[in-house]
Amino acid sequence: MTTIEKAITPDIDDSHYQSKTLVCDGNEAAAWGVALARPDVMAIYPITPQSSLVEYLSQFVAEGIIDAELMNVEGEHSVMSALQGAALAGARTYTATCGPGLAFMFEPYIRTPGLRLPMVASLVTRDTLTPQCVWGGHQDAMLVKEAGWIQMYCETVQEVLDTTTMAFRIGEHPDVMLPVNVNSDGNYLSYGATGIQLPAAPLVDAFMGEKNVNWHAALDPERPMAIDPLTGGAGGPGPSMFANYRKSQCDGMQNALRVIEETHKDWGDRIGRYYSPLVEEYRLDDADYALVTIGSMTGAAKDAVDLARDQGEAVGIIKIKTFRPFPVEAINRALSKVKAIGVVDRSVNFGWNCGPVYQETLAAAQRLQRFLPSASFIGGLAGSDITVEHFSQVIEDTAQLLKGHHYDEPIWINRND
Amino acid sequence: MHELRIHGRGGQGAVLASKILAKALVEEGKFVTAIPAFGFERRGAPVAAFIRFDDQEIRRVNNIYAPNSVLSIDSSVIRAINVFEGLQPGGTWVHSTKETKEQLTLPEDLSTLGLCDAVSIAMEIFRRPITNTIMLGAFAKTTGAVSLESLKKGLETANFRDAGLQQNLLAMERGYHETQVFHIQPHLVEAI
Amino acid sequence: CPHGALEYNTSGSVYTRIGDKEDLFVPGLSACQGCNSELLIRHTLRNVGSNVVVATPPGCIPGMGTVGYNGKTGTKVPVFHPLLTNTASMLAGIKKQYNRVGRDVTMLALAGDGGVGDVGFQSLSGAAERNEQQLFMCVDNEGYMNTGMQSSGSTPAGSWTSTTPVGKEMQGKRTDAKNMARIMMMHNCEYVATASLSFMDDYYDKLDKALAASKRGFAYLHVYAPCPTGWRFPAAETIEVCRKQVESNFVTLWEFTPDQGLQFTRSVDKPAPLADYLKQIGKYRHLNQDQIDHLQRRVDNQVKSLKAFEQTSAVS
Amino acid sequence: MTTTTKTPAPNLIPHKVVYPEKVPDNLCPVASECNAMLPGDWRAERPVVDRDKCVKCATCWIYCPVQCIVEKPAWFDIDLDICKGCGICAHECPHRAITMIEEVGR
Repeated sequence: MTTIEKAITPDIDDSHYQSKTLVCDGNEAAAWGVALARPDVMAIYPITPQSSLVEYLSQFVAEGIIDAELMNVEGEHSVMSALQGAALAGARTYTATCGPGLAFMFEPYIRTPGLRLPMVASLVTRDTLTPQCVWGGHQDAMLVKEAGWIQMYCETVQEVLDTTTMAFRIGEHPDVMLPVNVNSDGNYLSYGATGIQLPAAPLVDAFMGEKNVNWHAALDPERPMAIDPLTGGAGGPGPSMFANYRKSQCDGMQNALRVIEETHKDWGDRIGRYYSPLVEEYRLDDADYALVTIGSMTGAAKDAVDLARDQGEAVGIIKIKTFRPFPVEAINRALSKVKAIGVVDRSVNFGWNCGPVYQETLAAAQRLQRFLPSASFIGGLAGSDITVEHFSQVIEDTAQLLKGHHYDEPIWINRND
Repeated sequence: MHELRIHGRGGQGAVLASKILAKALVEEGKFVTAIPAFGFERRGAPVAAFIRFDDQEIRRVNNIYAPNSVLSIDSSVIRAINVFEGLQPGGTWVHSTKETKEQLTLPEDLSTLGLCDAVSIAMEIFRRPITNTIMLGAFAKTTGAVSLESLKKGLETANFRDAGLQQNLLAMERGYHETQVFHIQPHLVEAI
Repeated sequence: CPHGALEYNTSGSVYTRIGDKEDLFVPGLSACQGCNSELLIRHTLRNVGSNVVVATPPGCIPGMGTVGYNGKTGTKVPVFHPLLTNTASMLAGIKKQYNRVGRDVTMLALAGDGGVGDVGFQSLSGAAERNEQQLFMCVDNEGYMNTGMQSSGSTPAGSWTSTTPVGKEMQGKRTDAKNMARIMMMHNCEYVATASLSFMDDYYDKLDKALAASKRGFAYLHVYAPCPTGWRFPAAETIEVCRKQVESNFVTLWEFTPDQGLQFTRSVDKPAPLADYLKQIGKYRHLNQDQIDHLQRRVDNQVKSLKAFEQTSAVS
Repeated sequence: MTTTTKTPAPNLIPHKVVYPEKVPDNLCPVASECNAMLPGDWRAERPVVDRDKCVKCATCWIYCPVQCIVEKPAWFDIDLDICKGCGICAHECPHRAITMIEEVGR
């Protein structure tokens, strides 16, 4: 058994330790982000548009760039199950999935947060069936927003890399101990290539610090314990125990807001790239109204806002990066600056006939105790594009709110394309 | 900002070509985004890739609907789809073909045309009609938007086996030198 | 012959061998009276020892409190309550990490037939295909006995269960059980064997081999576990029912390795009539002659088929 | 930001996890304390061993699902705090040394 010897002298390409410019797409960027975090165990199963991500991971393992156990298992369900096992044995773990794969993974997926297992899973977002489709959209990620995973949406390929690495530290923070989804838009980010900076590995090693996976729950003969005994019921200690576990999980989620901010700050200080960790405000301070965006659509929205500003429109952008936990305070700080909002979703909320980001934003705004005129826009489903021209129309429609216009229904962006 | 659309057929390496071009442009200090049009990328089916480049940061992550130039790395793809769709007046077309300028139907407001018999070059070098790197050379020659040197560097970091790299470097060079450029009318729109 | 001299000697030798080893479950597990599964897991873990991670997917085994309840455990070794669907892949993940850090820890699954052959099958098949190093034990009580005796893929034709009841239009389960041990043999695992606790020497022998095999790759043990509660027979008769299963060839005892092929560990010649076995069990009480003949035919065919495998492997 | 220093991956070195003495009891459902429940009160009938007939063949021990058979100098006895009264021992004893009798009173 050579595992130990191999581990002490890792056979890793020196170039991996240097900062360099790469031209790559979001899936390769995610794989580099994983490489920098030095996972122990990765389990994978391919699914469009995530497939090239796990191909990159496999290639990195083949080339020795990543020294991790790679498990090519027979489906997403086993992906998440194997990772839970590995994490309970102390491993730093990673996978990526989306759409139907995420749906198939769901049963073990919803267990990871309750076990308080830090773990990172990229969601290369994909619209859900049916209609049958293989293209991007946020519906898959939105369907699991109540599963207890932290969710961060990336805007750029560079942000995919940086956020993927940061996600490990966020999840492993002792006050958090939760799994993290790093969401990148299928097609546009997954396959969109651009020039990015790969940070130097030693800087990232210093940033990552000690691995912190399973001090609370271990399947280790040196520390025998039962993990996940039946808990609950209506009598005895059950009800209070169950409630306390649940509350602690919610507390971890709330702690994550602080930890996400601290982690982004530290990343910026060490690596040199700063991001708005929760909510980004763009040209908002003197804005009358704002668009609320999420994910890669934001770039086109910024271009459209600049054009509108040139026309004298006082419009800005509130971009949500962290969607779970929902950054209520940060959102409300931004919302308090404007008189109306147009929220653009890349998915739908079936129950409320609007976008889920719209619904969440309004729920937060309710705490402002003032009426906020608003409109829900739905676009970019199943790989469709939300262009600068689309956003110019969104801006125009949102501006109508200031004139007293009211929208009873969501506005469908690509419906007449 | 310059917007380029590449047309080809599945299996010909149109998407790889867009990545090589992106690497070359980044090498020259440009900001670039390259997005493949997505559909069913089966061997033989018409495929497209979009590239934007600029001296300033590019924020939009969108497909391209009104390109400044069009590069068709396959001669027959013009029969399958309208490669000129949305092409800006005064735009550029770089095309892989044995035909002459006169034999082709050109859009009225086309400004620059580059023609390269890429298949013949490919058959000599690869013994197979692989034209993507040849046509990148043709694009560089026609537009001057990227240098041959940078393209070669972009090629070197792409994932080719050793022999493939040398062949492709030669192919790119020949594509560059064996492209005929026609300036049909003065530029109506200045492309960056 | 349940009371022969052979039996006498055998039980003594097992006790001599294993009697001093610690029972690694707490005394108070809430299995039914006469539970064959409780007997099985106590013997098993005693022999496996404490350097182990145990996974018990939903079913009677965690249901009897092995993973505990409201903060108290029923097992003295690391134990996890995985999903019904993912036991094999979850253990595979644990093993990968222990291999990575250079620790030799045994992975043991104690799963019911539903977690093995029904919803658990995909992860099991995948783990077997990848030859993951683990000992996967199927405790086959022919249905979902923990949740009220519903039918599973392992329930034999004709059986009464709560989802294959007996009435005017249906007389118990309409389709045959699948033979999971055979299916696992076709995965070419490091070791596959069937066992019955009425033949304890045979079981311990196979458990030892399976444990050794699990250090190299995937080992699968299929143990038949008659359930007095769900099958409707007196708790005191559990072992007798086990014995009759084997004596009638309803259950055959064999083992398989890729090199040796299939070998019977107890002769399948001159079996007792199946009807004698069926008579003893409440869930078969309603069977008509056609159903009994069908089951007898199936038993005979299974034996024929297994013998064919035995001969094939002997040739190769 | 370029550096050529090669540093070994911190978590590739075989690690021994240092577990904390105490874990918050509300973090995740785990249990390391054994359940002290004894099922002796489940019985309707109790086994009684005839010491003269017992030859210590261990058949009862082998087949007792709750493993409540205890070895005495000259016979095997039953731990009645644990015995659920299933009767397997009496049914299987080759020497008919165990009989089941009704539990009466406390």
